Amino acid sequence: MSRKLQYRHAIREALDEELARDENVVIMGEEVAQYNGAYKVTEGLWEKWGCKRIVDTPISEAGFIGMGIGASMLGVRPVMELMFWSFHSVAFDQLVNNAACVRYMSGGLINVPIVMRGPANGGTNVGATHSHIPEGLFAAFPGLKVCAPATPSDAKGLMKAAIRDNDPVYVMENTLLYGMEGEVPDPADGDHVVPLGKADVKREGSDLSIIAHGRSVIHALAAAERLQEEKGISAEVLDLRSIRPLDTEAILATVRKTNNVLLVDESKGFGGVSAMVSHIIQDQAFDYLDAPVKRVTTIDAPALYSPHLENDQLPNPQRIFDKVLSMR
Amino acid sequence: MSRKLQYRHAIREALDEELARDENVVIMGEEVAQYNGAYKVTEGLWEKWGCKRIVDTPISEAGFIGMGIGASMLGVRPVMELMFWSFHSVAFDQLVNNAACVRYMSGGLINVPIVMRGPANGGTNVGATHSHIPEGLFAAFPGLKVCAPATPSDAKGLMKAAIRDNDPVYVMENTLLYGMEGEVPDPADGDHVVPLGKADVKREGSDLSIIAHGRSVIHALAAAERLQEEKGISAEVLDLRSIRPLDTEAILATVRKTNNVLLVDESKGFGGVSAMVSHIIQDQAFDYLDAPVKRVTTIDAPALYSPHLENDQLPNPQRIFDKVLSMR
Amino acid sequence: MSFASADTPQLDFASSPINQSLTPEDKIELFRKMTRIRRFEQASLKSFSAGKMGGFLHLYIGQESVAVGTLSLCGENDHNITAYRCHAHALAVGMSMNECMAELYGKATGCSKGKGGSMHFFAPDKNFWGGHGIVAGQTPLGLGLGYGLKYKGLEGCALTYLGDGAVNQGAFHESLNIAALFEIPVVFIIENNGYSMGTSQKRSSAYRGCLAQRAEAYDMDWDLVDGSDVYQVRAKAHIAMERARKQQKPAVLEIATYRYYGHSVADANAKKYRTPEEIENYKKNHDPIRLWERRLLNEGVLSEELAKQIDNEAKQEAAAAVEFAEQSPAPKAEEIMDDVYWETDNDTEASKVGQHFFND
Amino acid sequence: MSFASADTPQLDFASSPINQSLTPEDKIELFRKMTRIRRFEQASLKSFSAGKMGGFLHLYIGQESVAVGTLSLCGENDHNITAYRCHAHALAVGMSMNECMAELYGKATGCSKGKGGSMHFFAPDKNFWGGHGIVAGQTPLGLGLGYGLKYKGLEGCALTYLGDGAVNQGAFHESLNIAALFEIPVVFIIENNGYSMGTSQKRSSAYRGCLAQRAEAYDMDWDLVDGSDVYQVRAKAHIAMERARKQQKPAVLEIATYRYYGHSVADANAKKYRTPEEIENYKKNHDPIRLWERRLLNEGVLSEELAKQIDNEAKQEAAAAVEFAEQSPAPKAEEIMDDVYWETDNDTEASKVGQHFFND
Ligand SMILES: Cc1ncc(C[n+]2csc(CCOP(=O)(O)OP(=O)(O)O)c2C)c(N)n1
Ligand SMILES: Cc1ncc(C[n+]2csc(CCOP(=O)(O)OP(=O)(O)O)c2C)c(N)n1
Ligand SMILES: [Mg+2]
Ligand SMILES: [Mg+2]
Repeated sequence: MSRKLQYRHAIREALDEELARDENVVIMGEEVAQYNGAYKVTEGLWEKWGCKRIVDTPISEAGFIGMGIGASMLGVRPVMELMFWSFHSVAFDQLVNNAACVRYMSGGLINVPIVMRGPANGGTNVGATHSHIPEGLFAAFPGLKVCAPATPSDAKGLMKAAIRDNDPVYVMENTLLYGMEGEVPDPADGDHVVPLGKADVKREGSDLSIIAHGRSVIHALAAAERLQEEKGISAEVLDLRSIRPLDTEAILATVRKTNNVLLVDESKGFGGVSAMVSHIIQDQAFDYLDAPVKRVTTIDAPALYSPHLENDQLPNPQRIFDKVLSMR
Repeated sequence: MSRKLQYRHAIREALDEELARDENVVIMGEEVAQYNGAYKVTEGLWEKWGCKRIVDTPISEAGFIGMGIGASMLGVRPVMELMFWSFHSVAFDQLVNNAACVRYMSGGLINVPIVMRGPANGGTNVGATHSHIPEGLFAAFPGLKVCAPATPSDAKGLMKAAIRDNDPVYVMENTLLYGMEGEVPDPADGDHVVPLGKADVKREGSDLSIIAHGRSVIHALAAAERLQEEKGISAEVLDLRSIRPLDTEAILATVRKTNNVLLVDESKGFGGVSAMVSHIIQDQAFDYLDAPVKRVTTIDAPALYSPHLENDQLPNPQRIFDKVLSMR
Repeated sequence: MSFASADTPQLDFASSPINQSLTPEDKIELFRKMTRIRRFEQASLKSFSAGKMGGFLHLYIGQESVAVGTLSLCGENDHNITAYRCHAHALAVGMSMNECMAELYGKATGCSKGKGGSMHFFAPDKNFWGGHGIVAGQTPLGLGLGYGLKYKGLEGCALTYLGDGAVNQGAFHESLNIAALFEIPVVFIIENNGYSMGTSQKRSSAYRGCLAQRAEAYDMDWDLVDGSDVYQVRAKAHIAMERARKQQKPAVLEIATYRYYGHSVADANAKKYRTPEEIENYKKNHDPIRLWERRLLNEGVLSEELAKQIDNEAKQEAAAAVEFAEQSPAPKAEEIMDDVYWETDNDTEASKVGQHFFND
Repeated sequence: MSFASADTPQLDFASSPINQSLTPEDKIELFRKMTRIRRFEQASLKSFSAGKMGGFLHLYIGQESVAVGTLSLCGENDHNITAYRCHAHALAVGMSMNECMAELYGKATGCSKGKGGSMHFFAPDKNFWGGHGIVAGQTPLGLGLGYGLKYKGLEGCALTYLGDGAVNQGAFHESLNIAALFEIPVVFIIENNGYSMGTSQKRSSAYRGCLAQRAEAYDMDWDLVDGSDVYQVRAKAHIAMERARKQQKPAVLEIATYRYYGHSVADANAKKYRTPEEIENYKKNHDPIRLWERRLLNEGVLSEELAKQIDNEAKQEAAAAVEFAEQSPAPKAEEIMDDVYWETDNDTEASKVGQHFFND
């Protein structure tokens, strides 16, 4: 049995279940408790679990995230909310040195079972400082794990996997998906955990592979429908779900199947997850490629504000559709 | 006429000349003045130019780099030293939001003529926190420019271009190159400026192209010599010099010439400059490639300390040599 | 300087020299500025609610005396910078309602061509350096404006605004230390409206007497100001600004104020974390515009009619700005990559070397 | 709490209860620990000069009383964390000279298997959480250790060391505010050796009486300690630690101390930014080991012979550690990717899904 849940409620259910499962799980962040979360992901949890388990912090990302990391070294399992992932910029040292390197620098004596979560996306008219897309940035640091769920079901399952993981996992959510509904398995049917490192074919196809993660998956699916209907092009859509660990096998499998690849990535053009995936594909499936790996990325400028234009800057179904046609 | 100068002295000469050329140029950073710089790049400048032009700062990277950005908006042209580029982690917000986005967010009303410079490299046995390689990381932010000189001559020329540029330029130097000597044009023969965005063929070759930047260029040249001598393989070595703007033309030219590419990049395997260059090559020179673009990157773990092993983790002539042979 | 002085409310700052020097026109102008800000914010709220703009909208209503009072003291060489609650500062330095409203609408005629949005207004020609979205991220920039003034040998100061929640960001503390150590002419102004989003001051900050007192840690001057009294705001800010300009001494001012609306217009909890009584009390007894109006009426500077007229004009001006914004064209997709680099915008030699932009 | 009290040196802290409880053996053990640290550092300096190790070497010589005095107060539930000048803390908590020296040599037998190096020693089993290279980056972690203690309901505290230059990092201030606000049992210990690299305290920090006094900004307790007096270090640290353990109240202690060598062994300017007289004066009149030795001699607890013997043993132990390190194997290239992820190290189910490492 499954039910329809909003993406945000799926995450909340994951948090709630893990709070119940393990008394060391604690939720921390700005406005997560009494305010119920800036995006209502943690709504009701403070009332249910109280001040010890759900903790409001001052606007001190370096301080409270470092605090979470320190506590995790002692066995607490903090789930830290960044109100926006964009605010990583003021906590970067804690995120890429302390969380990522302490295990290594100690020769494996320490582990950091912490989750950092929050929305990481453009498209909400909040401008450059609030619209960073840091999946690729953090995945570049060995010691970290990164995932970016595109559906309510994956959001719940990956969140639970992240909390149970004994390494730092950075979960990149999406404010524009929070309200999206989708089927999520019923808890009565057992624990719904989606392992990190497992991609998901969200749509089968044979003419080309569109590989994406996060909200770009939704765009890719929309474009694929239109391609099928209007042009008879059969696009397979692979949702990476997890960026590190990365499901390289699934990537190669779809490439071998369709021999044509389009990557969709909300990152800017220089780098991003897609540049890495492109490199892997040409490296490991060179002979299977009929044509270069192409990408649709965010048009290369800081995120702009204007509601009239922001969607044009980002990957969207139209841009994907056009790009696919230009590849024929 | 040219003279032999150490890389560090070439940079110092650039700073000295620009201090003389423009009274708005000011050098700031930890220990840059009275201490003469942790790596002696700024040696003698404080004595010559005094406290107004050469400024010691507290250990407050977010504070003083933000200060430099603010001052640059008013027309001061600060050249900020990060004692290690690794310390970007505590100033990240200033580096990627304020420096990179203020022009955009103001619709072009403001510009930020600032240089951030310092060493960005592994290989000095200082461990994970001090050995980050952030060229690719910063090049991913539109609004920023990034370069990484490999020789004294380029170090001087790029530094002067960076200081004269009216956008923020991040110059990635290398502690292991500071003592390296090389020919640098004599100031008497005119201003030595190397424009950003221009790669340099450091060695002609015909069998394959090794594309690198920073100290990896030196390794690539060493490997190329050995490949020629021992195996009769003629490797062309292209030094990117500038990461953003990037000399895509020069990259494509060497690929079209040799049809085989090895990228050498001190970044870790996920991402880095090389993943991007790889993507560009397969995208724009797909039909010229005889084989996949290959890479030598830093073995994928946080930087380790041990002097016995650190060189093995990094790209080095041996690894490049072996990789080229494995590509035949 | 001593503890947050409980007696300040009793003092009459009308008599301080900087206020004595105000002409009746000046006083009316202060009233007009505050009124215009309030009417602008109300109009933007209406447009926001009608779905005409996106993102966030952080209203300044209730705090008008802070921006207007302090910025009224600025001369040619005084610069200023603030956070995302920036519309008031923009209007106070003389930006037009049109360019501001058009920016909220994301139009090409906006002050940032629609690229910045509500949190990112700028007018360097008016010494206003934004409008910044990252909490306290602007404080080192403000320090840098002061540094630039000193470097260039200009007698001026940099007003750097931040919120009561922003004081807990590390960048602010780094800035305080450098300001004091280097003797930078910067005045940090904490606009203390009691809350950072839904978190009261007490739940976000540990402190002794008040937040400004943290300046003592850096041996820096500070003062606490009643924001509902324009005279007091001006008198105390003037002292700090003069010390900055003349003696290159930084300071922290904490100005007690209040916002009537939620943190942003999207703040669904605005009436949960604060009691209705608290909000009502401020509106009734501490509203800076009403208090100033009453004051000027008492002084005989303002008449009821003139006040009404000014208010009507402000309303009309805001309505016209809405009209202007609605009629204005949206920015064009071809312009997305403008305004990224000075060099490419100006088509310089440097901009022609190498690939600056990366789009497949 | 009042101003940096000029009278503290005159007080005799031997009589404070925590010192009264020391047995003669305890006192000798303190002497032994400090001596061992000094001898270890001297031996490592020699090896460094002989080119046997790489990177940085930040010697603790001159500061021994700080680590030894404070860490001697730690019980089962007290944790500690420091910066890169970490060898003393490591030895003081009971790590062996062998594993420490081998780490400096980058050997597989090192405490971090040669992966951490001089700045990154760890012994979680001894409640020692490093060894951290980024200035003040460890301070939020220390706060988190205290948070963890409180969360788990354990009566203990987290000693969090930092330097006098580190106090100007934002992360430290964020930590102070949270510590006070959340009532976290953490004691921040500023090891004030007067310099951050070549920059004197006066050139890097603005402050009132002393650096610790910045705690007042957060309404937090603080104290100033003469680091050359082990009794005083213990007495004052004990008060702060008890307050943290029993009342969950954080504090800042500033311990005045001195380093005899340069910032690191590579510091070519060590004798330029400090006068030879200043260094000599400290060595002659304030050396914590010599003063403690004299004190114990006076108390009749120690004899000249025993002191000599302890010193000789420490020297031999250090020499043996050098021998051990030299004989130890280097880590292997195959192990570079070990210790990155707990899951892959433990070959768990999770580790088998997806590609964790990226090498062409
Ligand atoms: C670094 C960072 N963290 C969090 C936020 C989200 N945020 C925006 S405003 C705000 C509250 C700030 O409160 P305060 O400083 O009191 O200013 P006010 O909104 O009251 O003017 C928060 C948490 C942000 N923009 N930047
Ligand atoms: C964020 C950061 N900036 C700069 C450095 C380089 N650095 C290492 S130690 C140091 C001086 C620190 O002085 P202090 O805090 O007084 O400690 P001490 O060395 O005296 O023990 C500097 C500048 C660093 N490691 N991290
Ligand atoms: Mg506030
Ligand atoms: Mg020091």
